Parts: sequence; C-alpha cells; structure tokens
Amino acid sequence: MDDLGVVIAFWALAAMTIGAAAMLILVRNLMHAILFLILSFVGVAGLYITLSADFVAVAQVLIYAGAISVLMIFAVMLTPLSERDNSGNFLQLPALVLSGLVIAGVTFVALETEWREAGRGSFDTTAAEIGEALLSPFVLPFEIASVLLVAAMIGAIVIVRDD
Amino acid sequence: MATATRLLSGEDVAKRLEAVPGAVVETAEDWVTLAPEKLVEAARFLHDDRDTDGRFLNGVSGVDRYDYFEVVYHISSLAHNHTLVLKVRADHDEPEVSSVSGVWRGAHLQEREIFDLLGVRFSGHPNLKRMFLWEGFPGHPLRKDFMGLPGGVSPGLKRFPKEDPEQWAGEFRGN
Amino acid sequence: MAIKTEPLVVNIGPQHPSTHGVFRMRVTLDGELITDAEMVIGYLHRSMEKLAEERTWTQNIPFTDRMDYLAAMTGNFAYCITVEKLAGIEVPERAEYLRVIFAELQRIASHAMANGTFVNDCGAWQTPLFYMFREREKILDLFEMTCGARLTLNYMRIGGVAFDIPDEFLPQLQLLVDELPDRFDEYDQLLVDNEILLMRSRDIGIISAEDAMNASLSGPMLRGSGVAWDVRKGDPYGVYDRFDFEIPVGHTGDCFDRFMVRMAEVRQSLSIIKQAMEQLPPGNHCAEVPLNFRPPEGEIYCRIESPKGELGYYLISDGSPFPFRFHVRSPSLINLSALKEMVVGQTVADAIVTLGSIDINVGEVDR
Amino acid sequence: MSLLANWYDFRDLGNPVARLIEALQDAGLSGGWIYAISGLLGAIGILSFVGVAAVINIWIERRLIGRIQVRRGPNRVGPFGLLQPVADAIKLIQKEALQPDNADGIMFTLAPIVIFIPAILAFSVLPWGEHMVLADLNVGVLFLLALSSTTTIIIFMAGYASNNKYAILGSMRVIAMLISYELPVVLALLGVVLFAGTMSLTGIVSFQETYWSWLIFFQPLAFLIFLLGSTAELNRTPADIAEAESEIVAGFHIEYSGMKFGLFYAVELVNTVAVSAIIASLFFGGWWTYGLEEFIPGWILFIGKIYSIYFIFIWFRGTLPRFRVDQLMAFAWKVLLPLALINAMMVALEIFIWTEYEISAGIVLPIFAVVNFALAGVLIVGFGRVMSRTMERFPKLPRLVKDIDVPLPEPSTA
Amino acid sequence: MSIVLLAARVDLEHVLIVGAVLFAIGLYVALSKRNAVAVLMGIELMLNAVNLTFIAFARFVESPRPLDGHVFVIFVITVAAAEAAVALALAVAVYRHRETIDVGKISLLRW
Repeated sequence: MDDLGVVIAFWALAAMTIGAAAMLILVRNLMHAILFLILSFVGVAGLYITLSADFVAVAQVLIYAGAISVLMIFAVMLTPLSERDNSGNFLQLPALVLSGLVIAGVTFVALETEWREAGRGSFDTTAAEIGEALLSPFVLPFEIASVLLVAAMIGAIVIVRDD
Repeated sequence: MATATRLLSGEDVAKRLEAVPGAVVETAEDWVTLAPEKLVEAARFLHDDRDTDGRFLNGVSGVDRYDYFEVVYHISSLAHNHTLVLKVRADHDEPEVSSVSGVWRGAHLQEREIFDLLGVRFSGHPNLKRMFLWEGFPGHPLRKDFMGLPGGVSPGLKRFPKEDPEQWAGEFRGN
Repeated sequence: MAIKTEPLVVNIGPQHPSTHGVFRMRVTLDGELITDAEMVIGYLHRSMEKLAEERTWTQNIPFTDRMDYLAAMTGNFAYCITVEKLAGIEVPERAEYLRVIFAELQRIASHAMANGTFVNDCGAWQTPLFYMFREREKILDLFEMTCGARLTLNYMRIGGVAFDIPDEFLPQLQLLVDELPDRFDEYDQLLVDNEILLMRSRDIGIISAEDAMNASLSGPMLRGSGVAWDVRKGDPYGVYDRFDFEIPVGHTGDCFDRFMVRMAEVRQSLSIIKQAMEQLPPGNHCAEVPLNFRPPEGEIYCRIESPKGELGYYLISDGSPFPFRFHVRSPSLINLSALKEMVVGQTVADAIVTLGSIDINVGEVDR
Repeated sequence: MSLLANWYDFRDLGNPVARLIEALQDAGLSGGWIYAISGLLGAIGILSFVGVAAVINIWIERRLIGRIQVRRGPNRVGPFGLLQPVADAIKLIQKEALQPDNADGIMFTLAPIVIFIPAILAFSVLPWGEHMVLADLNVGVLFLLALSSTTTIIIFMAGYASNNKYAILGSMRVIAMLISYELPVVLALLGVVLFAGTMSLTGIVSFQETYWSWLIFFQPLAFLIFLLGSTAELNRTPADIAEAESEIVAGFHIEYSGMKFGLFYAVELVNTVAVSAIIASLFFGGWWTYGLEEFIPGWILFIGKIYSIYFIFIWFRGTLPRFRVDQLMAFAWKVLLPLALINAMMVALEIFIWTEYEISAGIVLPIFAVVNFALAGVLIVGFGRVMSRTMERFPKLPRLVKDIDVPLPEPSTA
Repeated sequence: MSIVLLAARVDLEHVLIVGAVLFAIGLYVALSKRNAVAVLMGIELMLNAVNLTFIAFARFVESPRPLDGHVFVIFVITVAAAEAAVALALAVAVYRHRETIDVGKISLLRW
C-alpha cells in the first residue's frame, strides 16, 4: 500500500480509533464512553476502507455504530438507578499489565514472523464476492448465523420479559 | 317544544328530604337550608333518589353574609328537567362544611375555589389546596372584610409576608 | 416484575404550545405513560368576582367579555339575561333576535377555533387551524361591523343590545350563511375522512355519560358522552323556543365524538341563524334602563348554553347599585373536573389531544 | 447517446472535470494530487448545492406551506420574500446561544455541528449526471443506510446533552422510531437492489437507462414503503414525533437557541433534499429521463425531480396530523415490515424467473410491472382491511336529537 | 527488520500493531470497569480489533480466496450483534432484581 493519501488516511484513522478507545478508559461519564466507543467504531470502519474492504466498512457503521451502540444506550437508560459513572475496579493494575503484555507479544510476533505477503493491489469490489462466498462455500455457517440470531433474539426477549 | 326547567320550591324539597330526618333546618321560598352535619347524607339521598334525580350539580358557590358563610348548591335533574337549591351555613370565624365531592365529582374544583377565595374549609375533601392564588397567600380575598384584614390590601406584592419555603412544599407533593 | 425506573415528573405548561394559554398540568410519567396528573391553574386569575362587587351592574358587562374572550358574546348574553331576570326587565323582541343571531355566530366562531386547535393538538401542522381562522375572521368582521370591536365586544346591555345592526349586515350575513355549509363539508372531507385523525382521536379520553354528569360536565363534552342535554332546549332562554334545531349527541364520549359534536353544532347554529334572520322583527333594540339601576333584593341563578358548556351566573342583589355576590359557573373550569380521570393511563400525546378536545379557555378557567 | 465531451458542455459537468484531470495527468502530477483536486471540485459542487438548497428550501417550504394554509407566506423581505432566509439567518445568528445550567457542554455544542456530516456525506454517492458522481461506491445504497443510522446517535446526543425532560422524551422517541424504521426501509431497498442487481447508485441509474424504464414501475410497493419510512427517518409530519411541537414542544432541540437551533433547522431541510434525491435516483431514474437529458442537462432534470419529491414531503406536512408513538411503531412493524418482506420475496422470485429461463426483458418487464402493481394494490387494501378490523371502518357521526332526552339510571335492586 | 512504525507505507505489521493496541485497550476496559455496559464495550472493542486483523490478513496475505477474511468479519459482526443483544438483556434483567449493573456487586450466584 504505497499511495500517500491512503497511508496518511490510515495513520490518521488509526490515531483517531486508538485515541477514542483510550478515552473510553479515561472519561467519567458512561454516556460519553458510549459516544467515544461510537467514534472508535467509525474509525475502525475508516480503517477498513483504507484496507479496501468497503462492504465490511459500511456494515460496521450500520451494525456497530447504528445498532449495537443504540442497544447500549438503551441499556444505560433502562437502568437509571444504577451508577452511571465509568469507574474502574480492583483489577486495574493487573489489567494494565496484561494489556501491556498483549501489545508486546503481538508486536513481537507481528514483526518477527515472515508473512507471505501477496503484494497485490486493493480489491476493486468486494460486495459481490462476499455474497457469492456466503452462498457457496460458507452457506452452512451462514444459515447457522441466522439460527444464532433468532436464538439470541428469543433469548433476549425471554430474559427481559416481565414475569 | 320543550318547556322551561322547573325550579322546585323549598317546601317541595323539604318534603322530599323528609327521608333524611333532621336535614332541613329552614325552608325558604326557593331553597332549603340544611344542617351542616346532615349535608352529605342529604346530598347522597338527592343524588340517588329516582324522583329527585339530582345527578347533575350545576354549581357550588360561597357567599359571605357578614355574620356567617353560606354555601349554595344548585342541583338539577336532567331527566326530570327540574332544579333545586340547597344552602348550608358555616360559622364565620371557623368556617367548615363537609365536602360533597364524594357525591359529585364536579364539586371538587368548585369547593377548592371556595376554599381559596372565601376560606371555607371542606372536611373530607381529597385535595383541599389553594387553586387560583399561590400557596402562602395571606387571607381570602372574596371575604367582605378582606380589605380590613392584615395582609389584605391595596395591591403591591411587597406588603405580603416573606415567603416560607415550607408553604411551598405542599405544592410539590402528590395529590 | 417491572423494571424499577424513576418516575419522570414533567410540567406541561404553563408555557406550552398546546395548553391554550397559561394552563399547567404536572404529569408523572412512566416512560410515555401518564401515571398521575395534577392541574395547576391560577396564572390568569384576575379576581373578577371581587372586582365586580365594587362596580355597578352595568359596569360589570365588560368583565364578562374578558372571561371567555373567544366567546365574549355569550358571556355578555348570560350576564345580561341573568340581571334582566333578577330585575324583571322586558327585552324588546328585536333585541332578543339580535342576541340569538350574535350568540350563534359566536358559537360558530368558538367551535371553529376549538376544532382548529384540536386538530393542531393532534399534530396537523396548523393547516386546519388556518382554515378555521378564515371562517372565524368573517364572523369577527360582522361583529366589527356592528359594534366596532372584534374580540371583547361589550355588545349586549341590560335590556337589549347596544347598537342596532347596520344596513349592510344582513346581506353579509346571508353570504356567510350560504357559504359556510360548503366550507364545513370540505373540512369534514379533510379531517373526518383522515385515518390518522381518527386513529389519534377515537377511543381516547373516554368519559361515560354517567361520569360526565357526575363531574358536572356540560356543553359538547356532555353531549359527546351521549347525554342529549342542551340548555337551549331544556331551559329555553330568550327566544330559543321559537327555533327548530336539533341536538347532536355523540356515542362513546371520546375525543372524536366531542370534535364531531362541535362540527355538527356549527350546522345547527347556521340553521338557527337562518330562522332568526327570517323572523327578525323591526323595532327598538334596547329597553330603557337607568345607568345605575337597582334590582330588587334577591338572588338568582340563571344559565345559558355557551359554546363551552353551561355558563351560569349566580347573582345576589342587596338592593344597592352594586352586586352583593357575583359568581360565575364557568364551564371551562368545571369541564376540567374529570381531566385527571381522563388522562391518567394515557400517553402524553393522548393527554394533549384530550385536553384539546375539552376546549378550555384559561381566561374563563381562572377568571 | 454519447455526450460530446467538450469542456464547455454543461450537459454533464463531469466532462470538464475529466478534461481537467487529463490535463493534470499530462502535466505529470501524481495520483494523490489528482485525487485531491477532483475530490475538492466535487466537494465544492456538492457543498454549494447543499448550502443553496438549505437557504432556498426555507423559502420554498414556507411559501408552499403558506399557500396550503390560505395565507401568503413570507413576502416582505426582498421580492416575493426571497430574502427571507437571509433575514432568518441574520436573526438567528444575532440571538444569544443559551446553554442550560446542567447541560453537557461539549456534547451540547457538538451535536448540531456533527449532525451535518451524514447529511452532507449522503450527497457524495449520488449520481448527478452520467459522469457527475463524486464517489461511485459500489455499496452506495448500504452507505446511505449506514449514514441514516448514525443520525440517530447524534439526535440522541443532542437530546441527552440538553438535560431537559422534554428533550429526553424526544430523543428516546427518536431512537425507538429510527430503529424500527430502519428495517422496512432496508428491506424496501433490498427489493430495489435485487431488481437492479447492484448496490451502486450509478449502477441502478444505468439499469433504468438500459431497460428504458424507471424503477418505480417495477417497485411501487418499495417506493411507498421507502417514502413513508423516510418521513419517519426525517422526523417530518406525519411522523415528527421526535419534535412534536404540540406534545413535547420541540423534543430533542428544545433547549437550542440561536444558530445552534438554526443548524438543526437547516439540517432537516438538507436531509429532506438528500432523501428526495435518493428517491429520485432509485425510483425515478436519477438524471436519466427517457432521452430528455440529451436536450436538458441531466443534473437540472435531477434537481427538478428532487424538488418534485420534496413537494410531496411539504404536502404531507401541510395536510396530515401526527401519529402517536405506538401507532407509528405499530405501523412500521405490522404494516411496512411485512409488506417489505413480501415485496423482497416477490422480487427474488421474479429475478429468479428472469435469469433462470432467460426470457427477454421486453416480454418479462411489462409483466413484472403489472404483477407488482396488482400485488401492491391488493396488499395495501388487504392490510388496510386487516388492520382496521378492531375499529369500524367509518366513524359514527353524532346522532341528532329533537328534544332533550336523558334517561334515568336503572333502579337499583338493593 | 527495522522498527520504523511511521513509515510512509502501511504494511501488515502496522495494521497488526494497531489491532493489538486496540485489543489491549479493549481488554483493559473489559477487565477493569465496574459497569456491565462498560465491560461489554471492552468486549466489543476486542472484537473490532480482531476484525481489523482479519481484514488486514485478507488484504495483505497471499491466499487463493482472499475475501474469506471479509466473510469471517461478517460472521463476527453477526455474532457480536447477537452477543450484545443477549448481554444487554442480561444487564437489564440483573438490574431488575438487584437495581445495579455493577459487576462487582453481582457476585452472588443466586437471585
């Protein structure tokens, strides 16, 4: 990936994504945290576009920024008597250590592995191929996913139902 | 063509109210005066009685007669198309009349209005609070002697006593 | 087990586009559902009952304009007819007919306003309101032609009316009477055939006939609940017993019935105006009444059918030039008696529609 | 029907840009620069249209609503009141931008600004002419849907940050409503996408050009569902429950004043134009108008179509009362969603028949049009019958009584 | 291999490192926050980081069917949506009984 514009866009979006994700740790208000999470999701979608995955990027915005975050807002608004701050618990230090280890480990692996890089350019179009892939080699997981969605929907309804 | 509403004479009403012994204190040409302690009973009787059918309360009004307060009930029957007038007297210093808002829902607001403007307390009223004037307004302006009372006044808010937050607390409680 | 949520207490009003003035409703919400409602009034209280005790009987007529300022003519009418009954004053025939014509015109204007704002409360973006205003405007033009005022008319006097009608009045009125039925047919098409309006107003804010009577409701609210009662029929005042008209009565007592009763009453009023125009006799328009006349000692309660309901005056005279007690049975206030029962359990949107269908006028609620 | 690619050919403003890019390539600029320059030109074009539209629409909407309401509308400032939007803007800018005491300051300020991003981005994928498209995304339709779903969050942001009960009510309403209306709108567009076989808006327009027919003739049901669904997504009457000024005063933007309110006001107009443009592209052929674009520039035809559809929205606003929240939800879930599902299945069946048996388009497309129109009519009438079963179809008018008639209550047996 | 992250190009390693940082932040949030919704946010961030690496592999690594990574991401998004729905329903259900969604206070294994 050599195009200067795309490289600049990638790093800018990466900075935005990680910055927004880091704000998730820092902000006090849960509602602000959700908004930063949405910003982070949108940033990830932008990263997908720079990696020439336009269908996934749009799906990311549609589902993560448009639906899952709204679900989270619903969850927060439906639990008004609970505390709405975003404080940490006693696991903060171990979590920090663990996170640092994850970054170190993955960076080490990423840099030390010899990847079989294809060196091809960006994809022209992905939607049609994804559709075909979903319906020919991945048709069983596709159907299972729909079953999973139905099961999740029924489960969610059962859990929150008034007894 | 319809005929005009008939106004029952006091004697007629008194005759009907014989079912409630001791209710009628005084019978005038057009109205009867009831004993305060029998008011609700008489009202309930007039409301339920099929011949009188006082299901519709036209209005309740209070009058300051200098020596006493008078609460006037205009009751009518839409089915028989007649109307009758009841009056109840209340003491001028400690005016208190039992509330008929349990009999007629429509008396609810009007009794509040009378309490607000004349200061007649209605015992048994579910929500007896000031309606037009604010909580903490001194005095009851429709009384004839309002101008002579402390706080009763030529206009100007500065002469009213300082507001007490406690008086306001009632307004934000439930009904 | 329901989710424990905080009840949300919302003040609807006093500054709210749909409370028709400075009316305030404090509602407790569970989500969008109203669990409790309390009305807070008095923002427009002008102490008219007290002020009236300091003024002569004639000087009190302008107060009656300013109570229900959307139906000033019927306010005048009720007060004048009560004083006349108290003092036993005979009113000339022509004045009686003029009073009927103006009262019915005022009823059309008031109902047009009520229905326009009702549909506005349902969320129609002011279009029906403007149409209704157009008709009301023509009626106000007629008022202006006769007495020079449009809103607070002060037209009726004890013993008659203040001015005779000008020559061009009757042709203009004829034009209006010919035109209005078509217009209201058109509004029926626009509004009554509108599925959204039906969805919004039917089975909303129901009050049964028995409850309506018990809560002393009157006017279109009582008739909407299915009680065929109209003071003009039941206790004819003035010359109302000479006209042939019908009482529109609703079926279930929901907001739509009240709306439709008003729509139908407009047509009945037009028919009364037509008959009154035909029968209008020549003659004097006002009886001779001294300016500071003293009615005999006594008390009287007299009522008329104002657009909002039964407007009654309870007057006590002690023989002086001033009333001893001046009490108004204001339909707007008493029609609010059942408000809490009607709105609790509904959503906010329905509560607004219900309030709009009651057609209050805060000037008359607070006086 | 190739266009003459002269630089001055105003029939398609994409041509001069293409010429410019060629010239730049000849001058030896790198790809990034050319990309930046062409993007900038397109952005300038879109932003100038959006800006002018936001201003002009104020005038158009107020005048038209005025005509509907038998009044004249603004006619004092400038000829025919044309300068009224300018006066409005000056008034709004002069006003103090109030902020409630306990409002969430940053969110409160950010919301009216951020809400413009999806509104303007929506224009970037629309084809204005044969070569006039800024970003020919091959997932264009999905992109538009994604944009509309983000608007939800921003409106919620505005309502939540205001710290006002009416605003909270409005923003919760908007979230519930937009989530509900996402589904029928997506499914309606699924029918269109299935029929055209592409998600790119350019592709859909060229599909209509290829088969010499607007898509509305094949997708009347999808058109109606999308039109009604988008009134809800746009917060316009009869579905303006989020700002319902007669109930919750102004909903999510009750606390906004001055130019912050002005931005919300403008974004509503811009969004309406965007939705009108989407409808024009998807269902009315975009810039393509049965060969008329040979004589009149395609983008002018497109703007004409946009405003024709915009007129429908204004007409709705001037005529219809508002739904209640639960009625609006029920309408989405019980009427629009099943209809959209049936429509999508029908389209799938038709496309299957078309491709499997290789019938020529000339025979099969008229049949599809007839079938789909018949299906739409049957479904709408049938659903109307089913849904209105609980209530009588026509209201009872008041009965007319000659004389007073009040019955006595039944005598109690006790 | 020189460790120059901000080179004027984007390679697989760079995307992987961005994904790792995102994953680490998500892990930290998921482990250290007290509110159940915040924990869920951390999990969603971790899923996003994984998706990012999938897309990166699809983009850069040689494969006969390079778009399988995208298909995987679609599946992950599907599962994440289902998971979010159920998890938030659980949060609401727990709130109904205990009036809190603080994961530290939901320690009893009975209601």
